[in-house]
Parts: sequence; structure tokens; C-alpha cells
Amino acid sequence: MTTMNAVLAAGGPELHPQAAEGVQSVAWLLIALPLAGAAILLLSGRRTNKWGHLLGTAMSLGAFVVGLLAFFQMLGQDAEGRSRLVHLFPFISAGSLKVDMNLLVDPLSISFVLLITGVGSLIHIYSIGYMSHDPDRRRFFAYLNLFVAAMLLLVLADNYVGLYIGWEGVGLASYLLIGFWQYKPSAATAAKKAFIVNRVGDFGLSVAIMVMFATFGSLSYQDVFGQASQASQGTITAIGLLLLLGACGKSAQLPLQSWLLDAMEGPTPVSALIHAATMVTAGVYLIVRSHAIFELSPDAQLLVTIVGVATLLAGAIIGCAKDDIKKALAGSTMSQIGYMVLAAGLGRPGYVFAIAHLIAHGFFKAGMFLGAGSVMHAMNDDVNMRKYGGLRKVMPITFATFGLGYLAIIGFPGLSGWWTKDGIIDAAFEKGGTSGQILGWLALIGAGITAYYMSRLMFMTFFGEPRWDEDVHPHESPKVMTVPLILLAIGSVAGGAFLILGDRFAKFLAPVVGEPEAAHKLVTPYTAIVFALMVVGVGLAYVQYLRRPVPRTAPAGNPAVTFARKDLYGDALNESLLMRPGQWLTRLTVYFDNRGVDGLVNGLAAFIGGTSGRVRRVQTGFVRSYALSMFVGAALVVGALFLVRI
Amino acid sequence: MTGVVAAGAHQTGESAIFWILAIVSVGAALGMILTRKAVHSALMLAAVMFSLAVLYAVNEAPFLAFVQVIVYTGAVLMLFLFVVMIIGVSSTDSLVETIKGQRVAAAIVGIGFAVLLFVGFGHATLPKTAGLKDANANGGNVMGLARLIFTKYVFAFEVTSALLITAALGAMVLAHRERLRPKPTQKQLSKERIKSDRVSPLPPPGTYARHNAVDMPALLPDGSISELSVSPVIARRRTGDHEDLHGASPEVVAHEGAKTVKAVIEKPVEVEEEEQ
Amino acid sequence: MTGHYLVLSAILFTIGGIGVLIRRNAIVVFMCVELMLNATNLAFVSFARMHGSLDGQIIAFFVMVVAAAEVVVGLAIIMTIFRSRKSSSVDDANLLKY
Amino acid sequence: MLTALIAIPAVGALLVALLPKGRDALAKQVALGVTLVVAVLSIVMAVQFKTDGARFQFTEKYWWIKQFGVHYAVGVDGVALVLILLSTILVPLVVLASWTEAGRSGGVDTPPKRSVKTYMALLLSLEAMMVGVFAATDVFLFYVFFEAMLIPVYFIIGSYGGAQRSYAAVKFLLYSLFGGLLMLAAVIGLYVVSANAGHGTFLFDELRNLHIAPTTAKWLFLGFFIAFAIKAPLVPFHTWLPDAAGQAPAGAAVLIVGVLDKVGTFGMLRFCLELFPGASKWFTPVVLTLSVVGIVYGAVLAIGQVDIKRLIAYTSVSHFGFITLGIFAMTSSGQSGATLYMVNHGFSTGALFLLAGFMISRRGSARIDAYGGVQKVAPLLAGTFLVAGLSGLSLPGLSSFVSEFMVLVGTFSRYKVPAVIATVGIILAAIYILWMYQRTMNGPTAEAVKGMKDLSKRELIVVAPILAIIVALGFYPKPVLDAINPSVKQTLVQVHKQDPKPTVAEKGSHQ
Repeated sequence: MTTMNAVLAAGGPELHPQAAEGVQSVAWLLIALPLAGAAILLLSGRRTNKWGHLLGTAMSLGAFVVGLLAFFQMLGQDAEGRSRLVHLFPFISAGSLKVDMNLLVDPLSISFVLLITGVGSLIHIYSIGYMSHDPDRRRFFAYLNLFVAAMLLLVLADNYVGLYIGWEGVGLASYLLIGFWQYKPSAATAAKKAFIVNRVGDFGLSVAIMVMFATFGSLSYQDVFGQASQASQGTITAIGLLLLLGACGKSAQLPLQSWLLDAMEGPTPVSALIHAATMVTAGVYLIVRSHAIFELSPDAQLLVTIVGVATLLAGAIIGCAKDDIKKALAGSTMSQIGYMVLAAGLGRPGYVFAIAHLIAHGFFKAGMFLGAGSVMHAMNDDVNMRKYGGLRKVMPITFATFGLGYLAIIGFPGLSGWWTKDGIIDAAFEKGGTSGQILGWLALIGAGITAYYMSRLMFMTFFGEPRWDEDVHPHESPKVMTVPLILLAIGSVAGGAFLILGDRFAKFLAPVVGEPEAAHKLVTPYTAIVFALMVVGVGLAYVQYLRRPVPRTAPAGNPAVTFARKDLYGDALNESLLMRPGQWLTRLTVYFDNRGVDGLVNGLAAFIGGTSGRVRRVQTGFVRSYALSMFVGAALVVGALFLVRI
Repeated sequence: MTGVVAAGAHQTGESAIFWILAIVSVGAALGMILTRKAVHSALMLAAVMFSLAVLYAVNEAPFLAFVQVIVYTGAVLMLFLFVVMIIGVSSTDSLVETIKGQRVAAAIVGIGFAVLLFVGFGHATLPKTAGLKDANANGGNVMGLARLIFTKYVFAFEVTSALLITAALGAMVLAHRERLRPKPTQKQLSKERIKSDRVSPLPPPGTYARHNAVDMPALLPDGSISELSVSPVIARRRTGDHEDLHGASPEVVAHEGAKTVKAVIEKPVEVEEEEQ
Repeated sequence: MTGHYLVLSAILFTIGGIGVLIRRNAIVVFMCVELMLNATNLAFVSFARMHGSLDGQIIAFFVMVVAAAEVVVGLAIIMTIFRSRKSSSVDDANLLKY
Repeated sequence: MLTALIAIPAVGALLVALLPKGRDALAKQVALGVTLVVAVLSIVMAVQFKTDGARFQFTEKYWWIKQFGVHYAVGVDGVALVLILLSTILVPLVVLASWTEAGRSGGVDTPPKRSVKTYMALLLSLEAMMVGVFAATDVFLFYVFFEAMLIPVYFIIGSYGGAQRSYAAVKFLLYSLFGGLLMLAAVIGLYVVSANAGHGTFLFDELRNLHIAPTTAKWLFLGFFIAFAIKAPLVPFHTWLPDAAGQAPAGAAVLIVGVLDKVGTFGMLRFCLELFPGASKWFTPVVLTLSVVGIVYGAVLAIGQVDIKRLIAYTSVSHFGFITLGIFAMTSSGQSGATLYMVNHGFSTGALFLLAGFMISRRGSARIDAYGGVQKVAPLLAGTFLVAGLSGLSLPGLSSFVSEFMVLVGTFSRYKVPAVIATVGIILAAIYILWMYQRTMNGPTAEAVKGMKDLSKRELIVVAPILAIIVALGFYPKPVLDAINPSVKQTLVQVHKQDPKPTVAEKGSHQ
């Protein structure tokens, strides 16, 4: 009975997945293939240096194939039967705590599987070329495979523990890959920072899991969502906020955004795969997956939207000020994920757009990052856009693919970004009320800024006069790198339309997140405004960066520019609020432990030693003194005897 | 011994003896701890022991009284005197106390202890004296003791014998001086002597001196003082108060002796001639 | 009468004890110890008479024997010390200290 | 079976000690052989152990001192079994790890003090006692092993340790003896209570059913608890551990932190909780506070250390906070998790200490700032070190995560605030491990590190099994949990505690 109520309350998503059959029953292969790849590559040592990258790519492609087969099998099933459970093995059991390692293959997870393995495989292929000169290429592919495995576990798990394992697994892979060139202190620090900031988010996720277990007695999605409506409002809100904290850490949302920009220290394919297309979107996945909880708590949902909007603006502003091409793209990533989080917080109409935007973003942002990598390759790994310029002639393919991605992200009508982003903005306005208006307008402004900073990036890199260093001779990248670029560009162009037209994606996801109330209107009053703002943004950038020559050194900006260049003082804030007090606390504690706790112990020892040293003096060596004390003792004994007797 | 005397008379006689001997023994005991010379202390101790022996006798313990006299006053005290003589009969203790507060503390503790005992005795109710008439009845005091020693206390007695043997052995071991190098033979001694600066024997002390104590240096035939004649051990400890020197130090006396000798040396020829 | 003997015994014992405390000559100290032993013997003997039993005398006898043994060993020790240190003062033998 | 496990290493110790001087190689081979035999035997025992059988299996019971009711009684339940396995697996690896280090005492600056064979003999005798202490089911026998364990450790630290070895050894000994003294008093007290009840005994099974007056129980509990808290070590009794582990040779540090300290937490679970259920509940708030303080405090201290081995020791202080937290949360997942944590911590900290030891023996310094960029010259060392370190920060997929997760979830279902504060520990863990890793392994290669050799075959053989176990238990902890769960259930029955029901279910039942 209760489950039925829950089903009704949650809007009818399928809560009773059936056992998987066919290809889906071997869904574990999805994880096992790349994991095996990682294990083989890591354990085998130098022996596999020659063909290691091929193995890694093959494993990733293999997983993609399995994912595709599972996807096609799913298309053949009716809507109710699209959630399939793959039982693997019992993981933890103690008393009432029982966690099984099961996989859940449903439309939501399969969407992610395809994105991860698809884009992932392309990036693997690209990396063969990109990392060809690196002596540690084998290790790089091992880590990439490890990442793919962990990410797949994250999206495929049917419970929060499995998700958490994947969650931390991708964190580890991200740590390893950001710090891949660990001999650079900046890379090592960035890696560590990413992991630690992520851990802060994980703190939220862990506590959320504890609350769930204490509340529902189980950690599987099925049980938690099924009983969610019976828990108290406070508990649900608490879980929602804690999950949000976790999502903020992984998806670089305010206030845990600071690691993402530093993470660009990693090799560029990593930035494309992990820090643009897949891992950073895990937070969005978490929120959408836990929609049953968020829908029960409007407060939590509101906070999600606030975080989303704040981050989309912050990321966009940072993106405007960066001269480092990768950091500018990273700011853009933050901003775009802000859109997705906003959408995820908007409830049912938003989920579809959140995921759709996520997939579209996966394509165009990965494409642009890889394009940026191609450019860096040509420019001797220089990332400063002020030293680029006029590259469109020497790198036509890169320019074309990058340009398509660019048009997609700024929301040029017809391309992916236009479909999905407009959907999100519309959904924000549709939320209604003052909050809906505010969110909607802020998202609109964000779209305008996006157009500005992306155009700035585009113009500084590919247009204008060459501002290259003398020893730089740009050239187009090899085929192994350009082919993935082309494929991704196709996705950037067509993905959005494919998903949104005819509510195709909404219907596909309906078994998981529920049916939207109304069909999506393609053109709304806001469409025009978005387009207008986009034009304004592009125009501004044109005036600033194409009409006027770009100086090779960054001019001193006004305070606002400095503010944006310094990542909105996020690092400074962390440093002064957390790091410095933390260091002081650490020093203080060490001092306290050495002097206080240990000092107490040693002090006690010293006191006893000192006292003995003083008492020792009683042993004068004079027999007569001893005799005196004996005599005193005898007298005392006699006296005591009398006292007892009398 | 006392059994034959009537109770009343016995009481009076005994108290007379007691009071006399008590005063003597306490006086001697005090003297023992207050005199500066060890020999005097030993003699005072002898006095105490004699008094106690008599008191034992009065207390119907004739055997112990004799043992006291023979063993203590006889053997033990002799041993004391023997050691005193070896160590130096003339040495006296300094009366300056070296440990701070020792005397005051000793006095306080001693007096406190005595007071405690007196208070204890004062409070104790002693039963009427039973007397040893019955105990000594069967063959006298010695027989009574012997009976107890060889029956009830035989084990203790045997242990005591072991103790005595051990003590005797211990004393021997302690008093025995370990020889660190082999005893030199006569040959070695004579060789060493020939090699040394002086072949002839050392001059004996007191030769040609006016005083023949061991710590008086001898005068050589030419009238000079020979420090070699005095054993270095004694020379170091020379105190100098020989009573027959009337307070003069041995050096002064020796110098006077030297003058006399010189005077004699100046006229030897005449003397010889006269004699011849 | 026993009380008198006991008091005398106590006095002698105390004198002996004070002697041990204030005299520095090892031989005299020994004598004082002997005095203390004798004082206790007196007490034993008078108790024996009081109780009408010879046990007290036996104890006194044993005390004498032990005292004799003690004196022998003690004096031998004094001799040995004197031989190496040329002194019989108990204060001089104070090396066994802190 | 158990007696054999105790006797074989003990005999082996004698044998090694009696070997002629100068036969170092032979001593090492004999020691390795003996420990391998013991390891194999214990694995055989583990296979024969029936998880659904009686609580104590492989029991043996003989009179020892009949007058005082002292038995030689041994037996293992699931908890003891896994801990014995932990020790018997670690010891041969430690022997192998000490292959060349044993003769060298305290790194480079101090000359060798004692022979290799003495070291091996001490290790073997330590193994005998470790097995004994976990196997004892007679409280007195437990106490004897508990105290006797100190002796070999004292000599190992004191003779083969670093520059400050004598300070560390004495500190270790005094701390432990102080705790042991309190425990002895409590053990005697227990006997007296049982004797007053009519039947003086030290047998655990009989004492379990003994009724003890609440006040007495509290005092006896304190006696046991303080001894165990020193051993474990719980804040504020922890300061001996960094010194001991920092000064001890790496192999011995593995056993001190990995196994020896587990005796403390094992004792809390086995003796404190089961013998004094009432008192345990009474003291729970205090213990939970100490645990939580320990987790955060130990972690913060670890961040501030400049010496690698001391850092690892402080991380252990933090981890022991988790273990005690789980034990005193009195939920099945908390206690099972805590027990699993004991095992996992033994392996992961063991691996960390071993690898740190390998690294220190190359460079001759334990200071973190003496290193830098090791990964470039010794990738295997760095990689294995990273895996061990990640296990130390409880990365999911590695064994520590499972246990830490169970402890936290189990604690949260009864005590919310301590669990949440303890969770902060996972952030701090990331900081101390990764920061240390960054300072030693990453960055430009330091001048002094340039010639550093990578792990040798022997060293690889030492760490590989541990890392394999860490990964295996991280994904499939079921076998261990199956062994632990029944014993933990018994413990919970004894303290009359049930797992709290999910609040939803509770609400449902109210409706």
C-alpha cells in the first residue's frame, strides 16, 4: 500500500525494476572492460608501453558497444519495462545494513552510459595523438580507463553506496589525471586541491547516506524513493541539502567551485573528458536521480536553483576575464553546469532539459576543449590567447569544429545549445512567481555573457592578426586528433535538435523522471530576447577584440576585471577563511600535543624524577642518620602500639 | 640461692642491691657514652656488665650471671679492648658534632622513647612475681635451662651453633688480608736491597736521642736528625704529647739531643786519650 | 620489683641508643649496641622471674650468643675498614649514598 | 590447533635464538619458514571455521593454576579469527621486509647494536603472544599475554630503533605497564567478585554470566578500559604511539600499530562490553566524545607532522577513533564495521609503514621535506605508496572505506552528532595523506632523491599481497563480515541493545 502511495506521490516513475535480460544482464561488462584495461595497463608495467594506448581505447570502445547494444535492447522494451536490475553480488551486510552491488539500467543511466563511453572513446582516440610524445602515455590511458569505469559505476549503481564508490572513483581518477604531470608543483597542488574540495562535497554525500539509512533503513534507490513521502519534511530537506553539497563539490558549483579552474593543469583531453563532458556533470545526475527527494522539499529545490544561477553567472564572469584558453573554457563549463543545476532544481519540466543540455554540452564542450588542445599543440603548449590570433587559416579543421561548438554554446538558433538552453530559460520562467522571474532573467543575462566571452575567445584565437611567439609554427593536428573533433562537432550541431524535437528525449526519460505536464513549446517570447542578448554579446566582443588589436600583455583592468581575473576572489576567500586558520590550528594543535598532552606526561615523569632526586638526598651515607631514623621509627611503632592498646 | 631467705628480708636486701647497682650501671652507661677515649668506654661497659651480672643473679638466673661474666666481660670485652689497642689506644674522639642537629635529635628521640616506655610501664599492670622456685626445683637452674635448650629450643640451639661457626669463619675471612702478589723470597729481597740506595738497615728510632719512643727520630753519629728512623706511618700521626717531655715537641727535644751529641763529638779525643 | 628492673632496662636501652646516635667511633658504637642488648637481657631475665618460667632466660642466653657472633664479625669489619681507611669513624664510611 | 599456532612461533623463536652467532642468513630463513607455516596453518583454520557454528571454536581448556581457578583456555570467535589472520599474515611479510634492515639499526647514523637473529627471535616470540592474546578465553591468560607482549616490543624498539629509541621504548613500556597495572587490578577484582558469587573463575564464558553490582562494574570497566584505551590508543593516552612508531624499525612499527594496538580495541569489544554491559552503556557518552575528539584531533595533528612515520602514527590515532566510535555505537553495523576496520587498518597502515620504511632506508631520513619528486625516480614505490595512502584515507573501492562507512552509518543511526563530526575526518584524511604524498612524491625531483632505486623484487613481494588484500576486501568484504557478524550479534545480545529501526518504519508502526 505504502509503495503505491509513494508511486503516486512521486508522479509515477517506475519503482520496481525487473531483472535484466540479454545484453543488459551483462551490463557489468560496461564497468569491467575499462576496469580490466586499467588494471592490465597499471600492473603490466613497461611491457605494454607499445600497445597500451590501443588496449585502453579498445576497452573504452568495447564498453561503448555494450552500451549501444543495451540501449537498442531498451528501445525495444515498453516504457514500464525499461528499468532493469542486474544483480551482481552482496557487498555489505551487518545487522539491518544490507547493501548489494547491483546495477540499474534505465533510460537515465543509459543516456549517461552512451555519453560517457561515446565521448570517452572519442577522447581516447584523440589522446593517442595528443599524448604520443609523452613517455607515460600508457599510464595516462590506464587512468582514463579507470575514470571511465568509475564513472560508469557512478551512473549504473542502483544504490547510493555504489554511486558513492563511483563518485570517489572518478574523484581519484580526476586526481591522478590532473596531477598527471606531477613533477610540475602547480599540477600536483591542483590535483590535491581538487580532491580535497571534492571531499568536502563528499562529506555532504556521506552524511546524506547516513541520514537515508537512519530514516529508510535501506540505501537502494528503490527503497529510498519509495518511502520518501513518509519521512518528515525536515529530514527530506536535510537529505536534499546534503546531496546538494555533494553535487556542488563534484560539479564545481558555488561555493565549492575553486578547484575546477586549477584542474586545467591536467592534460587537455582530461579537461575535455572529466572536467567538461562527464565527471563534473555527476552532480546534475545526482540531483536528477534523487528527484523524488527534491520534489518533496521545495526549500531544497529552491536552493538548488539559487546555486545554479549563482554559479552560471560566476562562471560566465570568470570566463570573460581569462586569457588562458583552458581557464576561459573552464569558466564556461562552470557556467553551463550552473544552467543544468538550475534546470534540475526546477522540477519536472527541467529534468529533461538538464540532461539534454548535459549531453549537448558534453559534445560541444568536449569538442572545444579538444580543439583548444589542438591549438595548444600547434602553439607549443602555450595557453595564452593573447599570443594566438589568426589561426583559422593554418588550422582549418580545428577552426571549423571549434566554430561549430562555439555556435552551439552561444545558442545560435538550430544548434544544440539553442534547443537545450532555451528550454532551461523557458522552464525557469514557467516556474512562475517572483523567483521564476528572477531566475529566468538571470539565466537570460547569463546567456548574453556566454555569447560575449565565447566570442572573445573565438576572436582572440582564430581571427585578427597573428600574435605568435617567434619560434612558433602552427600546423594542423594529425587525423587521429581531427577525426574526433569532427565527430564531436556533428554532435554539437545535431544533438540538441535530435533530443528536443518532438519531445523525444522527454518521452524516453519519462519512466525515470516522470512525464512533463505539457509538450515543450519550441518558440516562446523569450526566444527572441535570448537571441537579442546573444547578438549584443557577440557584437560587444567584436568591437573589443576584432576591431581593435589585442595587446600581447593583458592591460591593467578596472577593479571589476581584476575581480573576475582572480576567480571572484574564491581562492583568496578560501585561503583566508579556511587555509590560513587551518594552518594555524594545525600548528597550535601540534604545539598543544607536544607541549600540552605530551608535556603533561613528560612533566609528570620529570616531577617524579625531580622528587626522587630530592628525596635521594636523605641517603646521606651517614650510618648515624639512618640509625636515627630507625630509632624514630621504633619509637613510632611503640607509640602506635600503645595508642592501639590504650 | 635466694629461696632460703624470708620474703620480707629478701625484698629489702634485693632493693638495696638493686638501687646500688642501678645507680652504678646507669652512671657507668652514661660515662661510657660520654668519655672521649674508647678504652675508658670499654671499662665503663665492663662496669655495667658486672652490675648486670649481679642483677641476673639476684633475679634467680645464676647460670646467666656467670655466662655474663665469662662471655661478656671476659671474652667480648677483651675482644673490644684488643681492637681498641690495634686501632690506637691514644686516639680520642673529637667532640664536635659533624651532622647538623644529630645530637639534639638524638636527645629528643631518646628521651621521647624513654618517656614512652615509662608511660607504658606505668600503665601496665604487672602480675605478682611468681619466682622461679618451681622451675629451678628439678635439679637447679642449670639443669632447668639445659632441659629447655635440648628439648624445646633444640632447633634454635643448633641454628645458633651454625651461626657461631659462620661468624667465626666470617671474622677470619674479613680479618685475613688477601695477598695481591707472591710473597718475595729472601733472594729477591736481598737483590732489591742491593739495588736500592741503602744497603744497610734503617737506623732504629730513638738511637742517641734522649727519648726512646717510636715516634722520636734517631740522631745520627754526626748529630743530625734522621727522619728515616721513624716509620712513615707513625711520623704522619705524630702527636707529640709525650708526658715525659713536659710539653716540648719531639723536634725540639731532638734538636736539644743533637746539641748534646755535637758537644760530645767535640771532645771525643780527650776522652779517648784519658781512657787510653 | 619487676617494674624497677624494667625501668632500669629501659633507661640503659635508651642510653645505649643515644650512644649509637652520637658517638662516631665505630668501636664505641658497638659497645653501645652491646649495652642495648644487655638492657633487653635484663628485661628478659626479670620477666622470666615474674612469670616463673625459664623461657626468658633461654632467650637471654640466645641473645648473648648472637651478640657474641655479631661482635666477632662486627669487629672484624671495623678492622678491615680501619686497615684501608686508617680511621674508625663511622662518619668517614659514607660513600654509600645518593 | 590454536595451541600449535602459539607454540610454533614460540619454539621457532627459541630455535632462532639458539642458532650460532654469525648465521644471520640461516636465522632469517628459519624465521621466514616458521612464520609461513603459521600463516598457512591459520588460513587452514580460517577455512575450517564455521560461520554458523558455535561462537567459540577450536576451543581447548586445561587447568593452569587450579588454586585460583586459572585455566589455559583458548578459542576463537569470528572477531578473534580475523585478527589472528591479520597477525599471522603480516608477520612473514614483516620478516621479509626486515631482510636487510634488521642488522642495521636506526637507519644510517647509528651503528648496528644487536644481531639479526635476536631481532628475528623477538619477532617470532611477539607473534606467539599476539596469537595468544587474541585466542585467550581466560581473562587471566589474556592478561598474561597482554603484558608479555610488551617485552619483545620493548627490546625491538630499544635495540633496533632510531636515534631516540630508548626514550621511545621506555615511554612505550611505562604507558603500557600503567595500563596493565590497572587491568591487573580489575582482573583480580573480577575474580573476587566471582569468588564472592560462589565460584571463583577467570573463564570468559562464566564471567559473562556473572552478575556484578553496578558500582563495582563501573570501576572494573574503568580498569579494563583505560588499559585498552592506552593500548588502542585513544586520545588523551596517545602520545606514546608517535614516539614508538616513529622510532621503531619499520617492520616492528607495522606490528605495533597494525596488530598490537588492535588488542586494545579487541579488548574493548570482547571484554569491556561483554563483561560489563551496564557500565559500558553508562560510559558510552564519554567514550564517544573521546573517539570523536580523537578522530579530528589525530587528523589535525597528522596534518602538522614533519616526520613520515609520526604522521602515519597520528593517522592511526584518528582511525582508532573510528574503531572505538563503532564499537560503542552499539549497533551491529557499527561494531562489525569497527572489527572490519581493525583488519583493514592493520593492512593499510601496515603497507604504509612498510613502504615508508623502504623509502626511509633508501634516503636515510624520515623527514618529509627530505623528499620530493620520488615518483619520477621510483614510480613503483610511489604508486604502491599512493594505493596504501588512499586506503588510509578510506577511498571507496579499497578496504578501509567499507569499514569506515559501516562505522559511520552504524553510529549515525543512534548518535547523530558524533557521526557527523566524525565524517569531517574524511576531509582531514584527504588533506593529510595527499599533502604528504604531494610533498614526498610529487614536484621536481629533489637532489638527494635522484639516485633512489625503485622497489626491489623482495620489497614488491612484501607489499603486493597486502595491496591485493586491500583491493579485494574493498570490493568483496563478505567473507570477513560473515565471520564477524555472529560474534558481534552475541555482543549486542549481551549488552541488550538492538539496532535502531529506521524512522520511517517506526512511524509506520505507530500508525
